[in-house]
Amino acid sequence: MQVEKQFKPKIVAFCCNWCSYAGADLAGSSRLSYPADVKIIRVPCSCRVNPLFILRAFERGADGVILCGCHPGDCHYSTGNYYTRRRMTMLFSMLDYLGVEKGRTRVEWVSAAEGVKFSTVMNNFVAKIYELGENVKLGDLRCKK
Amino acid sequence: MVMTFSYYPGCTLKTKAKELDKYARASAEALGIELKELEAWQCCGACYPQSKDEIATRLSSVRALNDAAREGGVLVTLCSACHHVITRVNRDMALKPEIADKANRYLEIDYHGTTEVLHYLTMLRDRVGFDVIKSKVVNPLKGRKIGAYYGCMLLRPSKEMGFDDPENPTIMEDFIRAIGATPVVYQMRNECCGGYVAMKDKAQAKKNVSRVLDNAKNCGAEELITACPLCLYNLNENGDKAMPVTYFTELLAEALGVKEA
Amino acid sequence: MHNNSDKQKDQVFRMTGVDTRKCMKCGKCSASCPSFNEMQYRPHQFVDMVTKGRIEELMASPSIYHCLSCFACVERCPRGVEPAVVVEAIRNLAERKQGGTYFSPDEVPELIDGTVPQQALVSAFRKYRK
Amino acid sequence: MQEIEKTLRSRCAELINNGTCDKVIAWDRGEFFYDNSPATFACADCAQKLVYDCFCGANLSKYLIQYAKEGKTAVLLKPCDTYSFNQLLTEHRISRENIYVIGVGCDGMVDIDKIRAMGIKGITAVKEDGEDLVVSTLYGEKTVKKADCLLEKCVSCKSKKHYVFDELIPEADGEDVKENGRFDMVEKLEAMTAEERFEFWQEQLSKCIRCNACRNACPACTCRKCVFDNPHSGVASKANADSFEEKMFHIVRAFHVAGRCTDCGECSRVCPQNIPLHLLNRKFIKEINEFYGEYQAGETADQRGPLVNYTTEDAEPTAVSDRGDN
Amino acid sequence: MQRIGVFVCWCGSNIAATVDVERVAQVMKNEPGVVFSTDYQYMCSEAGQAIIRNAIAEHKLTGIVVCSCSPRMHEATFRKTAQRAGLNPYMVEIANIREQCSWIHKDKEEGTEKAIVLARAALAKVMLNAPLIAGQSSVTKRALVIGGGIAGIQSALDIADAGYEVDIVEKEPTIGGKMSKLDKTFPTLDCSACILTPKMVDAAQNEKITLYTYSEVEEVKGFVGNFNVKIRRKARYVKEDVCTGCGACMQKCPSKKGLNEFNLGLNKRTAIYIPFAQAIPNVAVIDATQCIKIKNNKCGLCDTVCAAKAIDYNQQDEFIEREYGAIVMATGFNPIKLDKFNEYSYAECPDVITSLELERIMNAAGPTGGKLVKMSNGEHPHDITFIQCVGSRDISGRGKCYCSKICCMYTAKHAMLIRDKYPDVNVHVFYIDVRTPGKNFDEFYRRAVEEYSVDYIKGQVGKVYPEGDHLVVQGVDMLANEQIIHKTDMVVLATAIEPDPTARKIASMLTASIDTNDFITEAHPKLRPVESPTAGIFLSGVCQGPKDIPETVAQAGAAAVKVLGLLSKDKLVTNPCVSQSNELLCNGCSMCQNVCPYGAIGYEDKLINDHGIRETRRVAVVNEALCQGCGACTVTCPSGAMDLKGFTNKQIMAEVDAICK
Repeated sequence: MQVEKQFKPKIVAFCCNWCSYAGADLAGSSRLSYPADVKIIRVPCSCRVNPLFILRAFERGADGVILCGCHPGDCHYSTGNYYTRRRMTMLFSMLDYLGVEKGRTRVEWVSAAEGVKFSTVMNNFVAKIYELGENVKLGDLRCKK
Repeated sequence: MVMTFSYYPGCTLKTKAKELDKYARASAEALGIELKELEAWQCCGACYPQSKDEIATRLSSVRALNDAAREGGVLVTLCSACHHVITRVNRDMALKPEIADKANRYLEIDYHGTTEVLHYLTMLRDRVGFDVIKSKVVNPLKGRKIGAYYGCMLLRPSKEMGFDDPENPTIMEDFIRAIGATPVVYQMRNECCGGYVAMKDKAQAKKNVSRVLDNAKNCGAEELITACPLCLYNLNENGDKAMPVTYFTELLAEALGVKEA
Repeated sequence: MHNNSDKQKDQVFRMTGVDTRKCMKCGKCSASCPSFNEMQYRPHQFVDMVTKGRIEELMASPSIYHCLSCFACVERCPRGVEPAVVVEAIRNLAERKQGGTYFSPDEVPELIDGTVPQQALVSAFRKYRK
Repeated sequence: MQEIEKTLRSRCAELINNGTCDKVIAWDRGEFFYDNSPATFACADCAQKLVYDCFCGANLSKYLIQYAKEGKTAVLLKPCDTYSFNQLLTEHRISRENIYVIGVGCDGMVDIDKIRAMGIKGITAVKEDGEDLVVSTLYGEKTVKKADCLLEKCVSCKSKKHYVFDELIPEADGEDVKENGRFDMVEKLEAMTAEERFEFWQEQLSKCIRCNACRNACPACTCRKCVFDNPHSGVASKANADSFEEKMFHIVRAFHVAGRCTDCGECSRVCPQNIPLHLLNRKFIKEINEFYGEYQAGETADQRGPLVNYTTEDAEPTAVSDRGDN
Repeated sequence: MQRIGVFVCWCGSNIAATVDVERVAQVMKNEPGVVFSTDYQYMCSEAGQAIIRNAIAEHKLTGIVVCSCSPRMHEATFRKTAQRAGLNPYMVEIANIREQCSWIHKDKEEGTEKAIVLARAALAKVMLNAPLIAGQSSVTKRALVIGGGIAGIQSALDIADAGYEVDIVEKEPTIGGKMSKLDKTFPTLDCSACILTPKMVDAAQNEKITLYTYSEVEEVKGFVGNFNVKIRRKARYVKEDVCTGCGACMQKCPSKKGLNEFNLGLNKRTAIYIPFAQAIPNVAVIDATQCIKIKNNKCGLCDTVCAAKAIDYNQQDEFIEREYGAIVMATGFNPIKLDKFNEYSYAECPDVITSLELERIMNAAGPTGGKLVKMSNGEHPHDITFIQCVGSRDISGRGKCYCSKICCMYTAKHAMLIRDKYPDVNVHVFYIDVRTPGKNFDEFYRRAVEEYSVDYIKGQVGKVYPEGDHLVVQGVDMLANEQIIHKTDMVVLATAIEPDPTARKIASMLTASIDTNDFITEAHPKLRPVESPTAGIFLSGVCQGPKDIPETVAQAGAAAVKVLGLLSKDKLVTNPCVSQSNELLCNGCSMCQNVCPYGAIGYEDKLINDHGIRETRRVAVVNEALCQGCGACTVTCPSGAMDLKGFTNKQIMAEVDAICK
């Protein structure tokens, strides 16, 4: 007897090395749990994240992608996350314009001191992805009729 | 070459301040300027409504501005109050969509503050040139010590009026020099004479007026000029009447030799 | 009562667009005011009372008719608070209430002296009654 | 326009003769009367062959990158093309001193497909006649309104003013077109539900055959090597191997030109599948205008694009995600 | 082909309790590219590191993945381990299976699954790693200080004391800056000249310090450790090394109409002049706009009387170029212009003065010989009114939004000094708030009130105007709720201060960022307050923000220490994870240059051989010494010509792919 496989989302979290990755470490050392579906990729700065990476993740079957960086004004590289902010605003707007669920992408500013916030953010984001279910749209924009 | 501008005289200039208007027209003609009175204008409202939700009180100015926009885009004003109201309403139409939208919808027009509002004095300075005026003076008012009374309306708020330095204006002094007289700079020339309470609260008005007049006198002024009918009325009515106060256009006409024309 | 004062505060803000909390209480408005001595509440007090929601008191005060709208305070305020605009908003609130008229046509004849410019009457009507 | 064409021919010949330039980039007659194509004219006599009529939609500025490297080149630019020219200057892709810009007047270019769509068959020639077009066909002449046959990019023309030029033919320049309604369709899409939008784009993008015409015509897509052609980029793809790829291609392309796209409309004009690709770019332009202030790429040659700029008070990405769901 | 080793750490029970470490090691052993995989209780221990070292040698590993705690904890440790075993330290990747896995997940199955995915991602990345070598750059052992006020002098002295060469560039003919104009300093009331001039002399006599006065920075090239600076030495028309400073020329010069800059234009000076008696260098300078000889080729008296023959009317600006390892910005401040504050009648009334002008009037070497008089008629004033916050805390667009910080204290000082010297003079101060944080500051202000009976009035002034011989101040007393019309003899405006206008120009040359008020931005407002985000640029004094003398001196010393820390290094080790530009792909569009916060990207016209096509192209070149590796440029570049070493596009996408598999 085959049990229907339960939906386990694939979620990629890009975290900047100086704030958010450290925030994730703090969440870890404070034992603040969040679902194992989240896998973190460390980048030097949120501005290193090319929209291409996010699309790539969706292309390869990710159900959600979240990008975390230092709070605006606190960037280790002073201005990196300001560019991130504009780029991601544009990318999200485009995805929405194409009719893709908005909730699948998110940007959050998490400082190195915000372990609690990191955990909360991840819990919320994963809950949202469960709500949205499997990502079919991005893989399915081409008409297969 | 004759310069032509739309002209907004305002109601007071048709009644109690006829001299202001009459001499302005005569002088303009002498200077080769055609002032084309807007065909159908109404009272500007005389005081600018500062609250953003006062729309109706702005409409007559909008109408005048819109008419001027279709007639060459420059509107010359003369009375300080009209200039103040029309300039600021014009700015509202350009910069405050919440006001512009309502006004436009009500009047069924599409006006967005494109008209240039020019005070007669600014016109003299920037379009004619005080040096040109000087060259056209036939009857220089030599030896007359004249204080300019600016009042509030032309100068403030300077960010909106953009008329002159609000604390140390010079345009009227330059004008006085151009017509051959001696300007007397006194500190109260930009302080309020209390015109708005000239009727209801004479005591307050009198206090304000004497502050202006005393200062002008102490600084050596023998007469004052103004562009504002309300100031003129108030300075005369609530002052000691020792200091003659006239409209600047009257002196201009006198200097240009067209006063009696 | 508290709710009402909050509502009035909002109303004043909507009318003026002025955030009175920007005031740093330097008093430059009152230092510049030509009607200071005539006013029960001085310009700086106006600003402070609006911040605190004491608008009823201001509406009831004759001070709202003593402001000359000369904009000296607006011009000189280092914080962009525009006290004259605030005063006018409160005057508007008072006048918009029934019976809020400060200046009535019946008063006109006795004030007219033959030289009064139209402008004085028009502005008095515009400014002091609804 | 025939007048202009004549003036252009003689003026270009003159410019070559007097040494102002050694060649002119202009339009040449294509295979059909309606597909005038970019070409270089390197002698005074050849210049007599250049064409300027209502089928000169092609934006010539991009060709300067390749063809104006050496010598002095003259180029004919319509008002809308001048934005692209400035943008290329901004990006140091061309050098101003090597190029002589002749701004040519334009009152809209014609889309042959729109004439055909009116049911007119066997078209042999199209001539302008004031506001009308006289269409000669195998079956006689027909007259249609020119305004009904304009290219999409001309329907929503944003300016008739040249933003850069050395001389203008004719001498009088036009003005910006204030109410051009170019965001109307974007707004319409925005007003749809996400499902409807998805369906719209699914249908449109499914038509893509990855011919790369959009990329090749785009004056902003000027990379020496496109990431999609570069085997080392990790995203190379020559054809659409899986369902996601054409979408990725178009999103990434729109993103790469965001803040640089002048909205010249070439992408949609050249698309053989008639995909309204300009709607992707216009979406970015509209969002940039709304979030970061009005910005027109190529208005001048020294602008700092909105995506390589910031203010500390910029909107958060949540400004997009918190928008109400349609 | 890569040969990768995987090392899974138990971290005691920290990891092993929720992650089946053995299974992780087992699964990873079967991954392509992996030739060795094992687990151990404490990988970071010496024994654990030995396992890694041995495996590297034994299995000829080309790269390793360590599944352990956060890389922020032990990445450096394992890199060193790899290096000791002869492996390039950048061939190490960490899978964080403690903070991101075992510590936050309860379910062992789930934890193990995730640990495997993280290990696979790290593996995917390390497969694409390339050995990186940290770059080195040399350090020129010389510092440049821009600005010769107290901040610049102090920084230079401290640097020179440590034995390093340092040059000061000062745009005025003398060093000393604003402090040299002051009379007394708060809160101790010691004489400014008495404490400053010895420092000026020290600076002049220190053989490690070179002074370039009457000079400006013209151009800056290079980067940390290797700045190349072009300095313009403006023509003095007096040979600096010949002039003895005897002053004979000033006695004879017939052109006496130049405004005396040192006295803020309160009096006149001759065309040839020495700014003040203690000027350093004590050398004359000719004001070419006033000199009759230079203007009309007549006169020449100074040349005639100069025994040293130092005058040279034909002198031209000279340029010198020097190399520096570090640069200190000490460009200082100026009081703002008061042309937007005409309500105070500053322009019209000579008796309305700024506080800095009052310093000159009070100064024994000033225009009045230190006698407090009305500038209009030389009479003794009986009543003086101070107005504070003139242009400070002003968001109307006329002034500055910030508090200028020093005005409250110097106004208290002025009030007190006047009351002390002239007890007959009444002193009033209009204030908004009196801000006196600082050692002995509030006590000082209270003394002005309590001992010297200075009349402090809470409120501002609306208008100042002349009336007869007097001034009238119209202000408000907010506590009494009264409008005040006050007759006074002098009005002193505590004028806001702003960064010197040269700061903006120099900051852009140095690619140092400045804030909206033109103050230079710190690298970190709390933790790196004397450094600019641009490496090798340090901040001293008011160019960073308003501050008083002790704070300025403290910051100047701190900046000097930072400079010394840099200059004491023989080589600078640079982070190898920096951007690099692929010249074949680069379009030369400059977009990356726009987003680089460090000015690390330049453009060069280079001869490129692109598959046989040889042409000169404009291409981006990354200065590895300046690049900090943020990656902003990589995303901006549409062609993918910019990539970040250690975090390449392909590496990150490989991680993405591994996670999404």
